[in-house]
Amino acid sequence: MTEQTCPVILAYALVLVGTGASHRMAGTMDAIILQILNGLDKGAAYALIALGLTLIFGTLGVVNFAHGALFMIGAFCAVALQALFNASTVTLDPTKLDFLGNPAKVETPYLVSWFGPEMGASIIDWSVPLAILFAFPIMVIFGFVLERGLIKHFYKRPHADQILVTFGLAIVLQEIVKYFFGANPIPTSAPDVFRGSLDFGVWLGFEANAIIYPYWRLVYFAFAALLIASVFGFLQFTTFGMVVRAGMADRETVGLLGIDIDKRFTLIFGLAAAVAGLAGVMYTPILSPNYHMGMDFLVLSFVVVVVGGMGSLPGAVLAGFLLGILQSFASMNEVKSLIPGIDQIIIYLVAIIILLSRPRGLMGRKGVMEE
Amino acid sequence: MGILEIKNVNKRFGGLQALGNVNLTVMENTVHAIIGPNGAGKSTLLNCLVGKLLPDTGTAMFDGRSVLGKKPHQINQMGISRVFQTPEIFADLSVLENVMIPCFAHRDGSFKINAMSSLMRERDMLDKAEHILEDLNMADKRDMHAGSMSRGDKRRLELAMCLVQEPRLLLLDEPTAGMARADTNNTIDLLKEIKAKRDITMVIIEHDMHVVFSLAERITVMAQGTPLVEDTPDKIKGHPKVKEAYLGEAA
Amino acid sequence: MSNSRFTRRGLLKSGTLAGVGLAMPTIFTSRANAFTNDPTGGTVTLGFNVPQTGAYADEGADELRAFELAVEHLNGGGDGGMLSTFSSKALQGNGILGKKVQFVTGDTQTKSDAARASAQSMIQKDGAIMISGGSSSGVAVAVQGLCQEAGVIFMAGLTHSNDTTGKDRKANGFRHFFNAYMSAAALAPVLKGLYGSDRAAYHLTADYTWGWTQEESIAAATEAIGWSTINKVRTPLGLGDYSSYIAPVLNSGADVLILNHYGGDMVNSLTNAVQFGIRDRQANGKNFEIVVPLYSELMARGAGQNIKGIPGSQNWDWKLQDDGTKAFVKSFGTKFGFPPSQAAQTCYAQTLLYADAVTRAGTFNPCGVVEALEGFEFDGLGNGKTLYRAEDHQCFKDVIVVRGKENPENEFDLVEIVEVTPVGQVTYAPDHPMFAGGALGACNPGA
Amino acid sequence: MLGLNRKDAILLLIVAVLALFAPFILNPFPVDSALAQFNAGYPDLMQRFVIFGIFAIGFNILFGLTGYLSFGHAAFLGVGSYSAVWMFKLLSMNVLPALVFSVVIAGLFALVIGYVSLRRSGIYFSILTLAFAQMSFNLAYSVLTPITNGETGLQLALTDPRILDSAQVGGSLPVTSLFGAEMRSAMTLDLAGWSFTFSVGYYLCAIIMLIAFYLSVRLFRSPFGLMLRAIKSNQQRLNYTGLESRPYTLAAFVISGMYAGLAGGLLASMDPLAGADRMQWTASGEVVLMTILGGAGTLIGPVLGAGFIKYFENIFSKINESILHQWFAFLPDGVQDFIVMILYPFIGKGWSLTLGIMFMLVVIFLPGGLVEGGQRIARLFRRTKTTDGDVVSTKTKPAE
Repeated sequence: MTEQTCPVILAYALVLVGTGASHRMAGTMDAIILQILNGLDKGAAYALIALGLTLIFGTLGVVNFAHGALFMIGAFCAVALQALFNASTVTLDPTKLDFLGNPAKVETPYLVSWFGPEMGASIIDWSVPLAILFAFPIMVIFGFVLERGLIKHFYKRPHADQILVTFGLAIVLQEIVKYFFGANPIPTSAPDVFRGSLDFGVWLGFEANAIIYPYWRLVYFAFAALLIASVFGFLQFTTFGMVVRAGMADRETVGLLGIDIDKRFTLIFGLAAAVAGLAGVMYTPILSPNYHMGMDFLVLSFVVVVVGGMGSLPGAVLAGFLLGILQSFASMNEVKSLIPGIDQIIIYLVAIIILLSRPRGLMGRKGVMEE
Repeated sequence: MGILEIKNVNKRFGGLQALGNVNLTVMENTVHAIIGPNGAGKSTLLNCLVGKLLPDTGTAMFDGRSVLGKKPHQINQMGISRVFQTPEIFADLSVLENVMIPCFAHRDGSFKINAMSSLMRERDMLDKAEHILEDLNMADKRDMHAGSMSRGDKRRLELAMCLVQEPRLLLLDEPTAGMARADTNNTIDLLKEIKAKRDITMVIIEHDMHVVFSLAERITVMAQGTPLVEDTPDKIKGHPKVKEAYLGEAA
Repeated sequence: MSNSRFTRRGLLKSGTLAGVGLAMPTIFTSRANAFTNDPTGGTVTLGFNVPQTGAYADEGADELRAFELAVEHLNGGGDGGMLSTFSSKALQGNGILGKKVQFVTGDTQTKSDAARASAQSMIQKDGAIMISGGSSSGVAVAVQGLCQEAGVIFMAGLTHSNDTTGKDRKANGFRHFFNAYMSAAALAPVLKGLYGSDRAAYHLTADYTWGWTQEESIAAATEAIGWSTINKVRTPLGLGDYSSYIAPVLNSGADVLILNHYGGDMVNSLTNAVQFGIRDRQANGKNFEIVVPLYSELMARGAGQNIKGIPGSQNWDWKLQDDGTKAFVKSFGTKFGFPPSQAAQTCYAQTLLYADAVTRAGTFNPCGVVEALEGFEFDGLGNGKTLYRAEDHQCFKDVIVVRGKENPENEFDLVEIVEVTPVGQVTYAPDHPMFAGGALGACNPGA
Repeated sequence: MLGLNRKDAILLLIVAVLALFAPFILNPFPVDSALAQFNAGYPDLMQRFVIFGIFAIGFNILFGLTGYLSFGHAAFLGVGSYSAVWMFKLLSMNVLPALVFSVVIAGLFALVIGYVSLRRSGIYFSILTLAFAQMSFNLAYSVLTPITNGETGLQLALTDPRILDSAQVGGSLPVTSLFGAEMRSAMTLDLAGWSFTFSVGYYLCAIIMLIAFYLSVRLFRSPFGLMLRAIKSNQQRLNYTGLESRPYTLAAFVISGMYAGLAGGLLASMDPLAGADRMQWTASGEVVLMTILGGAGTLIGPVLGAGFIKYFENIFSKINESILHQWFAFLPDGVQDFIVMILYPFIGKGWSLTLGIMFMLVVIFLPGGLVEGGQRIARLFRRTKTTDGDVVSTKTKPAE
């Protein structure tokens, strides 16, 4: 039964693509390429979130409902940095009036007064990429504190208790963010260099406007690929990574070998938090951050992890891309007109099909989180 | 005619011949031990008998009915009970509840919704469960949390759970594995006592020769997936093939 | 607070009580109230039901500020705000009918269920005689239905769907805010002026009832000015990333993208669309344009620079220059430090309108209030001359067409007013097909 | 009594007394006192307490006994509500056929979803149920609008056929009733400064909850309940004991789905509106939280958890800044402002922050949920050796 899965998924994808093709032959190829691009981009986001989640699942055995909140905190690191860069001196300009008829306040960012208008403005302009440097240490430390202060006490507790405590934590984190930043989405734009889009189609011989893709999304994809590769590299080529992988395979044995698992678990949690946080930072120009974005991603990230298979890092990445691409195809008009509402449920439908045809997801191992 | 007749059973795992042409007959009301070095196929054979594995070819008849292709619960309902290497009990439940579950399974079959009857009204079942606990000297532990008992007691409880169903065939998978000598002896005594009190057939898979020779009436020696010899304990002791199987590898 | 606090549809049948196992002691008082929550003490309680959690929490917070301000003004506090510009002079600043106004607040969570629970608690526990607020049409319709059943007045907050005063209209419910049809009717001529009459539109629509009525309205209005409709695509709710819906737009043969989204959905879809460079490119030899039929200040703030130059419609804007608006902006701005949103204005106006209707009717009885509001013409609440139409309890007033400002002077200066479309252009017949299928029914005083 | 042992009978009696006297118990403060804000004894909230209690009791039959964590139970609640409202629209405003119909439909729905989902266990099962529920929610919100009325939720209309209730009331919508007793009707009892409301709807819900609770106690103490607990403990042993676990888990799943359907039907009977939000994953998550918070696997825990969460949602969310100022009006201005400033983030729109903190505190300090808290208090008072309340998992005696 299990061997049938890949063909099943492929066939499903082909049906989706095929329905598109049969409807409108002309312009289908570019639409497909466009949706593959979209799918890769979506998939990159899903994979990044799922990667950290499955790392925590696989090594620590903790069902972390606060993982989406970590993603959100990362995004708000970018917001906070942007606010920090925009910290201003306020002067009153009597020539202008504000809406109440009082002299208008003129705000000059410190950066502008320190570095001059051009340099200052371009630093502010680059706040999102710069936020990576800012967010990384914050997220790692945040992860450490969280693991030491809370999560470590829950390794031996039932999954239900883990769900309750991490869900409570997620609520608390998002409410704190809401208290300081409000509920409204906050615009955070990519640097000016990356505004606008690239006309891919022209390169491939299509007419103009056929396949365009925003620069920032290409940057995001490259960034995600790099981050995924570094996590894999880290786990593959360092002693630390070796122990972690061994721990994912058989926690008890590794514990018996006299290796201090505790410290490594803390580090793993910090790493997972950092991956989620960086994913959040880079996602802000695509999705204006708001305090509940973590919850919005929570369900999806669990679906991705489980479809990929519990405790499998490559599985999570594969599932992320697979679901991203299928979701993109399902939102094509040609497909939607054939199966109304398919784009609403495609993720869940695919999850059901995969879980029924492969008992442990795409690449899951037997016995992990099955009881 | 034996109560259990295994004929020409073969099982391959990829390139490995786990069972090769196994023929084995277990006579009713005997204690039949299967011994052999690691990888001899003892556990594979057992797993075929309880429905966990399906052999590639061959037949296995229990009391004239085939057990192959049936699910574990169906095989149990036919009258075959199994004891695991590490005692498998319901660790979260009390000792009495542990024993009542097989009672109900024995009475009601594999599935029945009796959601509105009360456990404490099930007098027959309670009596039966308490009786078997007394029988195995566990009456004082009936309200204990099963998971918190010693390993020896867990083994005893597991046996109680099997025996309360009055099985005709009891399969024991290394019942003394990992036990201290004293516990092992207790278990041997217990099994002897059980055998003495009732008509039951036992098939024991065992490493420990002390256990085997204390209990078994017939012994089958397996090596590399095939039975080499079958005979009484006395004859087996000096059999050259057995020596070869055990010592040859060592030498 | 009053001690009469609950709907009593006649006396209980004694059989039911016996079934519950209680005898009826004489201590049960049977106060003969004419209507639900008749305020008997020196105070009257209003219920303000706004989203306090979820995506619209900030909008809800702004509504709450406006309610607070309105109550302050009704009780004679502050500078009186629009009380001084309101054409009806019935309100004296001494509460309502001499009773001091109190209010209770609740959280709709922008979910029909939670909103109804919250409204129920205001009616049953706090004795609220009027419920107002809300930031979505689903909630408005659900709470309006509840108020009709319970016998209190519902003064809708921000709700833009045609259904609220269309197929789901209720006798006890009133809407001051404009609706999708009005948005479309006001926008179409402006769009024609901006982009000409030879345009092809591509709709992305939030896949729920408000989105559908918005899409239906704007498509009909743009087709009436000669535009063609290339495609109408429904997008799932709460989708963060709209890329797969936006990517095909450029090459679809359309040259205008109409985003029938609101709130966070709109912020994301617009941000995505701008990111895809839609507005930098050309189609059919024309510049590609984006239209957002329903604008709000908070959405504009969330979308940041992406709204520059994008047209849409509003119920009201703080930059209007009439006396009512000026008075309101001044008292709101002085108290809170920033200008009010259109959600705040509609909630403030609704509270005043309710209080005024009670005062003119001389009773809190919902049926009296309904009578006083039906066909009521007024001015001075920021929207110019306005009519509360009797047939569907919808306000008819001018609609503001705006577009995102290119060079905002401050963080509140996000949109510029393009045109104030006179009320005549946005008026429709009560039985217009887009509003058909509903009936007000009779007013319900609850007793 | 009623086929229960003494301890269970006492528990049932306590629950019955609490439920029947809830209008008094939940309104401890006089109407005009500052603390009246904390009164929860108004019909709508009391109804919610018991209805979500039913939902959680049902969920606990699946999760507490078999350990299968369904993350899609809200789908059955939603289906129950839609079924009930459709009965009101098509047949009659009598709640009885509506409740029966909602239980049956939810049961069928659960049978289908359970049959598929129970092919997997552990987290894979959870995700399967989640996927089914989210699909139902998304479709109900959009494509299925003709059946569900989408975002707004399914409502009654004046034009509904209602075959059995031929006599239509003029301009207003008919009211749900049980053979003439209207769900909305209520009596108020004024005693000195207190005011207590007794509503027909609440008592119907309370009685149904008591029946549901009684049935769940019976189920917990039955051989069937024992088998379900055995599944949670050791499925392998169960299979080798001659029992098939799948039919048992499926039966538990369907029963708990029917409980959810009943709760959904009751929600619609009290307030005839069925919104799609009821099926969202957050609603499924809520019942999981209720059960764990109260104490999974215990009889009374889920009901406590349901009450706890609904109390925060409805009472804390309504405390606003001006109420805080009223409370602390006796303090000097500066101190008053300071205290209000400290408390403000935790009330009103911050109610979910408080709830989140409570979740964490409970799970950190009371690993067995609220029930364990109750036991600890009881132990303090009794100062005797532990008797384990009604925690079934450890030392329950099936016989006396």
